[in-house]
Amino acid sequence: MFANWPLLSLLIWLPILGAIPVLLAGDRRPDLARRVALAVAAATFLVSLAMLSAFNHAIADSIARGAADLGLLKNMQLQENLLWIEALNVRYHLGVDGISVALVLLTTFTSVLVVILGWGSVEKKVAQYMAAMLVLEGLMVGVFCALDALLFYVFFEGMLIPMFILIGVWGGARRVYATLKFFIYTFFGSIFMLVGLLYLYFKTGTFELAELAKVGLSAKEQAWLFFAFLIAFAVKVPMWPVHTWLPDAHVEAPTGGSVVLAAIMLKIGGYGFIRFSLPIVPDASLEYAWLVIAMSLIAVVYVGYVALVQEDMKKLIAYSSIAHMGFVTLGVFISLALARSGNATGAAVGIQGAMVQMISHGFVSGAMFASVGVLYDRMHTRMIRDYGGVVNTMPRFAALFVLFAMANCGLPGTSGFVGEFWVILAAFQHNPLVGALAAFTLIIGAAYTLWLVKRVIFGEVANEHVAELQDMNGRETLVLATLAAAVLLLGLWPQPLGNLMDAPIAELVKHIVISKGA
Amino acid sequence: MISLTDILTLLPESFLTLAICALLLLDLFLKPAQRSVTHYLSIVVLAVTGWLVLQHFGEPTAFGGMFVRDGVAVVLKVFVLLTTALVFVYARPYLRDRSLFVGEYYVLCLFAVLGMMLLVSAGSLVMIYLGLELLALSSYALVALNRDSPLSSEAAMKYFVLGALASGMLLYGMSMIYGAAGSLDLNTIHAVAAASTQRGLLLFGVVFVVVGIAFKFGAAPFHMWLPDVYQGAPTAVTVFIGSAPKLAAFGMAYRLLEGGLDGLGGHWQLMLALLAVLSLAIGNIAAIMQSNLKRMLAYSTISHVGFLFLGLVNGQPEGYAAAMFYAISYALTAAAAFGIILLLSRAGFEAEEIADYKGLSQRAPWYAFLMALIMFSLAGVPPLFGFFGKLLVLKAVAVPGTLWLAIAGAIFAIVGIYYYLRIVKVMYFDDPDADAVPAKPADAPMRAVLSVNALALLVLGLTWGPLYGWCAQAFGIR
Amino acid sequence: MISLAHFIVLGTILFCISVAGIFINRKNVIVLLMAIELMLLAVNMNFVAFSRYLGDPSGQVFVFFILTVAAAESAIGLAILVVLFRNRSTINVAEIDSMKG
Amino acid sequence: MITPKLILLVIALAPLVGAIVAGLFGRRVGRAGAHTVTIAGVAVSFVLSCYALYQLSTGGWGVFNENLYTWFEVGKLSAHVGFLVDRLTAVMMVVVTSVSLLVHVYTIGYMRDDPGYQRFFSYISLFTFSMLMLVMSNNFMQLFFGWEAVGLVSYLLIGFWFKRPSAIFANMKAFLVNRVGDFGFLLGIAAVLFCFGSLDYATVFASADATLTGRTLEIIAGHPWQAATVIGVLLFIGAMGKSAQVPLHVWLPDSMEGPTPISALIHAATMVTAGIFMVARMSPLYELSETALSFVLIVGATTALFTGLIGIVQNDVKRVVAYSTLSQLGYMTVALGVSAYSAAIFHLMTHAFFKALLFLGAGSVIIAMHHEQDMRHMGGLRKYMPITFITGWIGTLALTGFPGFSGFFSKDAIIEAVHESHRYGSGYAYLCVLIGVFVTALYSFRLIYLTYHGKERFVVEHAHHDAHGHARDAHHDEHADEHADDDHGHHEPGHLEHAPHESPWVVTLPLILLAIPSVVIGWLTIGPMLFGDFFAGAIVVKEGGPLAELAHEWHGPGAMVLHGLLGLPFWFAVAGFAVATYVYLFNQAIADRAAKTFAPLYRLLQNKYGIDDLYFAIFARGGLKLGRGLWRGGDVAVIDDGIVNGSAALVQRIAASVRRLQSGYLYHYAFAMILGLIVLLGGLWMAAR
Repeated sequence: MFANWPLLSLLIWLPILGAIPVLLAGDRRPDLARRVALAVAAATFLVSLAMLSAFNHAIADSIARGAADLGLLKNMQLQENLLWIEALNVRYHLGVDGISVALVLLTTFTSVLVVILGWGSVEKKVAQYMAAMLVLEGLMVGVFCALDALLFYVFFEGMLIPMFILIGVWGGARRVYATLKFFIYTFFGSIFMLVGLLYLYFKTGTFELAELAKVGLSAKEQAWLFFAFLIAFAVKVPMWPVHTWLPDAHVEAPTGGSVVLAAIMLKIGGYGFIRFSLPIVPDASLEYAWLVIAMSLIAVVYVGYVALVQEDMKKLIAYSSIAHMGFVTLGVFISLALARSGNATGAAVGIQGAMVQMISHGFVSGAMFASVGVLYDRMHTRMIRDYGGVVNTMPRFAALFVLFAMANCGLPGTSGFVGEFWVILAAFQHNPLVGALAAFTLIIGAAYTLWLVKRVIFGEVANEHVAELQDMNGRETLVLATLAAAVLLLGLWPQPLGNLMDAPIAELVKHIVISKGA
Repeated sequence: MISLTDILTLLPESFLTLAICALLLLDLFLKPAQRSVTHYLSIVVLAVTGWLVLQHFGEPTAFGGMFVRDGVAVVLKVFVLLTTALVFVYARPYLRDRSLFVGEYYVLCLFAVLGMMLLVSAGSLVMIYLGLELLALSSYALVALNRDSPLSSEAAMKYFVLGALASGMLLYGMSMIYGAAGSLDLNTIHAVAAASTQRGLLLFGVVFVVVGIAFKFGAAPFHMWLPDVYQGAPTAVTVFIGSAPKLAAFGMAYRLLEGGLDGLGGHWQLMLALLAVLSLAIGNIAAIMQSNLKRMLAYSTISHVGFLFLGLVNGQPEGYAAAMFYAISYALTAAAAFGIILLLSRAGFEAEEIADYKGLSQRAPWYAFLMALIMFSLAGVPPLFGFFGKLLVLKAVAVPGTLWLAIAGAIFAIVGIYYYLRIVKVMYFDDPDADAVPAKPADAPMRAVLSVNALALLVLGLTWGPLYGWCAQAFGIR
Repeated sequence: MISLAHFIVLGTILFCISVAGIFINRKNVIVLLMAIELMLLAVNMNFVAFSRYLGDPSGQVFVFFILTVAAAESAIGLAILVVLFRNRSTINVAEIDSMKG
Repeated sequence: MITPKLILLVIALAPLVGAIVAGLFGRRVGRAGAHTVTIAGVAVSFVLSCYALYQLSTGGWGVFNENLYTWFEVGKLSAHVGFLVDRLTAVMMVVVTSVSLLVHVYTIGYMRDDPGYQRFFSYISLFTFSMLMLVMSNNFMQLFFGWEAVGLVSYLLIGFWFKRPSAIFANMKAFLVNRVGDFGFLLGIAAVLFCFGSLDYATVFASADATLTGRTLEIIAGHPWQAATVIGVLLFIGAMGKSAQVPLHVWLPDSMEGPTPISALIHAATMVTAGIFMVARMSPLYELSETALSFVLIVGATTALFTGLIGIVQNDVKRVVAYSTLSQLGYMTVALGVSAYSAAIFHLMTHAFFKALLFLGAGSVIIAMHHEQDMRHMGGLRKYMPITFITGWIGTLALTGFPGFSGFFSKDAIIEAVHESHRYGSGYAYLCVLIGVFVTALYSFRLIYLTYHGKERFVVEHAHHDAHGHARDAHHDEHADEHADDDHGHHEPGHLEHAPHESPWVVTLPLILLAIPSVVIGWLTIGPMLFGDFFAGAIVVKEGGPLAELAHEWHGPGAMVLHGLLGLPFWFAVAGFAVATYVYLFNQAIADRAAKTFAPLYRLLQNKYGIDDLYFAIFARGGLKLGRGLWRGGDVAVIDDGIVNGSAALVQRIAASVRRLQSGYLYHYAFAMILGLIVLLGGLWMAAR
């Protein structure tokens, strides 16, 4: 029934414009602001559900409506294609395939939880906080829906502004350093992508992703473009060695900020690899796959060890995020290599793994940061040494925390397992040693996560502050329980997600096996 | 023989001239209390002139090609007039607070505008020189407007001497070109430059001409006057010379380089590329260390000039269109930026130190928000207006051959982002000092116009298509 | 017989002198003004010479304009000079450096 | 309509239901509710398992192999949840559920004072479920699921008393060491998928021969390895983790930090045998690689002997049993190594019963001694707790392989099989298992004597002994703390408030019920299991496996017993018995003197060959060092301070100098312009030439 609505525009603009009433509610009436924000976020989430329902049975009529031949993106649905800047033939072109749908849902879902989380933990400038969150949500949705490279870039960069404000205003002690680092790092990454896109425009005269995927490029051009994209997305993911902004940003960001950052923003990097690097410069991607694979493995092993020795919970989780995102990049590029070596199933497995890992990491890391936030709101410290024996005073919290920890070290039955399992299987097919190094996460991941649990959750009550802890209130329980449900659901019943993404992934695999050297 | 159509073609300029004289006379008989009359009248004058410009009376050229009225001229004039109008609105409270609220300000500005209008539609070297000098001389006087300020007078002196030097060089170059081409008429020069094989003299002249242009823009290494003048001049004047003249400068560059010396493209393009990179580097790097906002904006201007030049270096219509678009976007943004400074300043408080903006978001959230918009626009962060200017000029050079320029631009954009973010940081992340001067109740029209101006940066960011379309059309693209 | 070249060389020499005068002189602002005048005259010399050589009057017309503008320019220059002196009670070039960096 | 499928589903899910109820609604259903529902669940699945076993062994059912739920499907590859139930599985199911059931009952008594009562029941039921999923699986993916799930539950249960530092250290250690095993296991699965393109047992086993013979993998370029070997070894690494084989055995002794019922159920009877079961299940693959089997054989033999030796010097009653478990697992592994899979499973079964018995007995003693676990403070308990005492003896005889007891049959079969085998390493293995028999007897009887015989080495303080003589109730809460805070709370070792006494029936009943199979099960089942075709189809052995050899001189259990009396192992056992009797019953002093004379050896055994310390130094401390190095050196020093902040600082420095150019002097400005002009002219000049 929704198939003919401009659902995607709605998804993008509803939160962004919704920020205005929130701001009007003003910081002097925080509760009103919170309620309005929650209403907006919830509405957006409902719209995204509508999108999901429209998505499943919209294939037929999207073709019936004679959607432009999108080549690679032919399973794009719910398209909206307007001319934005005709002088440059820039289009306001939105559309979603399974991959985007999954990520959009993740975004809207997380945003609702984030708004709820901010309820208690943010006291100052509530309205502005909520507004920033909503704007951020809209822009992130936009990133996942944009089918025009320039539009994508605008959303991609636009996100930085609200996040910059979020970290800078509501952040911790070293927030200024952290937020500047975050902004400049990311800007540094993306500006080169912009140059690359402009070069592509010079070649094709359009920013349409589908067209860019079609254009033939010489090896040299591809190499240059590949690295332009690589910088942009590697910073975003983030991959070693351009990852150092993440721990700082996470540590200083307010809980909500960390959750959004970990749960959604990082995914944009992986999404970019799938949407840009692979389709547009497949040959260069293949040529330099070894590089990305190496970086990913370093992320898994090296960063794993670094995570082991962190004294700050958020830092530890931040590093573990980097390690887990390593699986995303690994999966994507492994699949490319497998696809080229004629192992279509293996390739599909790899990308599926990468995508599932993205979604799962969204839930898990989001949950972990939310949990730390719960503790932080009570103790106002993130230092592991200040905790110990939390289970004695917060049993309900402890139970959930252990669950998330287990998901974080990829225990079967939790979402954390699915992606890593597939990626490792695929990696082994590419090269057993790579598989082995990837599988090392089983050990190191468990090591840093469980050691964290041991020091924070278990043991005797460490000090009187811990002794005074109150268990979670209803709101916190709601958030964490919801995430826990998501984690388990995805772990035990991943098939729907797989079905959602099957078609586009198959398409992608079909596409990247064709060399486009010209 | 001067025909009626010539007059008709020149109607806007003629009207402006007469209006200025009338204003000058009128102002004599006004009591200081009635000064607002001058203010509003001059705005009306600008409006009427703008209307006339848009009417396209008469012929495309007049006075035997001395005066050209093509799309470029029209677009530039419109925005010169618009920017100036904004400037008048922003300047009024500032001038009033400092007993600088005198007719001369308006008259001088209007004369400068007249100079710019002539400059952008000049068809011969004489016209260029006259327009330029009319603009320059008025600017010198404006900078010295505040007769009791040591800084102003110093700035005026520096501006004057260097400006004179620059125009001297320009003239010298013109003389060479004249000698080589045997005519002052740009079309003739164009023809000669394209045809002649014996180019030594022409090239020699070109160098001096480029220097003259670079000075007018404030491109490194001819930028030295710019920071001092921006800082020293009363902000009400800085806002003027910081915005509109950039458009005129573009017009001048276009007339001379494209209209006149296109044939020598290969050479002046290389020079511009060099100047562009130098300006990007010096502007962005030096700005980082500034503690005075006006001075910081001055350096940022230099870096923006660098970007603007990127549009010119390929000598393609798209490039020119991009550069013009950039100039327009910059003029509007700069006007808004200085507007904020004017808005927050008051008698005895210039609000030009960056420290003065600490915790603005708490003292005056709305202004802080506007300023943040402006800063992000200057930094070139989408979806704001400034980004698309950068996008277009980068696009102009992101082609094989000049790709290195695009990359250089990108790198310095990264360097540049830092000091814009610093302003946002000061406004949003820092807490106000105890003795911070509270934001004064600004007078309504200024507040309204400024808000519109700043928000326009956002709106235009989403709907810049038509504007760019207009620019492109002016250069006959599609 | 004096050829065009001589005039151009003379003009160039004058120009160089004036330029040198601008950046070598560290004493008196007045000297700067004079140097500027000199520069304009050098240019005029070129124009006139070319115009004569090309047999095209427009160059000489330009010279008249330049002379006029030069007059206005020096007027403004002197005015600024006066203002400067009133504020600083000095016209020593080496002392007007309160804005730098 | 009751189908096998339905029954099997009930078997698997009944414990899960119990676990969920006890876990999530523990507070609502209360203690009684919790144990009722869980025991009911396990009982149901026990009964049905027996039914299933009966049906399968009488041919009522064929082999059940069905996918029940598609977990994930990508392209041609799909992962299911499904059951493969043949006799092998059925035996495992019965073992698991029966032991689990008895442990549930036992727990009522053992944990009655513990605040975490419901939680405990929920955990053990959850464990039962996971273990059933593991053994009933019909594909590798689900196998790994169960594999990790039991690991998780074991983690939770070892750390059940989460206030004890030692406990939460032990559970982390257990999980991590297991993860090392899983690392190999997962790669093994990946290799299987790589070679077969499928994860289903049926498909894989069916095409095993065709696919793997001659197939090689190049893990290190230029070194093609036999695929079967790679798969076998990788999978077995997993087994080494779960079944605590050297060198991954270090976690099992520490796991004794968990409550005793867990030690019996998880760390003796069932979970630790998962590895054995897995290898037996994979026999079609293992049969293809001599190398892998030799590897298994040697690892197993080493474990069997050397962990046993440590048992001799332990004083903690539970740890002795733990080390004997290690050594027995070694025996099973040895059996696998010589392709006597059914012998391994047979020993697995018997061991499950008598080891559970021993553990529960130990637990009963511990209750009596108020959580005193040190044997040096026990002795002479036989007159206080007769049932525990007798069952203890039965268990010990079974363990030491006294002819006629279950242990005898299984262990003797293994030793004979090794003797028959000609596989590389079988000589070494034979030596190890023989000496192992002696060692086993030695530490087992040492345990018996130190605990039940000799004079009492504890003092009973009648300090606040209340009239009824039944002080238990008075001390509920006290015991509660004892569980909670450190080992034996406030009173120093060897001092009890009141005399030890026999445990309640919920504790003794399981002992008795376990004692029965410990005696008879071997006699009854050895025939079909080892020498019959009971496991036909489930376990594949190439022609001429050692058991086949043995089958020739098989004349029924009675004959075997007689033959056993003359066999070498028996006399080794007797020797062990004799030594133990002499030393620990009559002449304690010798032990101490021996300890002194062989001090180095003693110390070596005391600190378990130093392996734990070694691991701790290398992996724990080394890992932290490495991490700190990478962090401080790599991230902070090079990337952040060096590149990121460094470049920022560089720009700042340049900016400072650029700034100085703007000197404020007119003539400098002018000069700059001239310079620019000259540069342009020069450039032009260059271009012109």
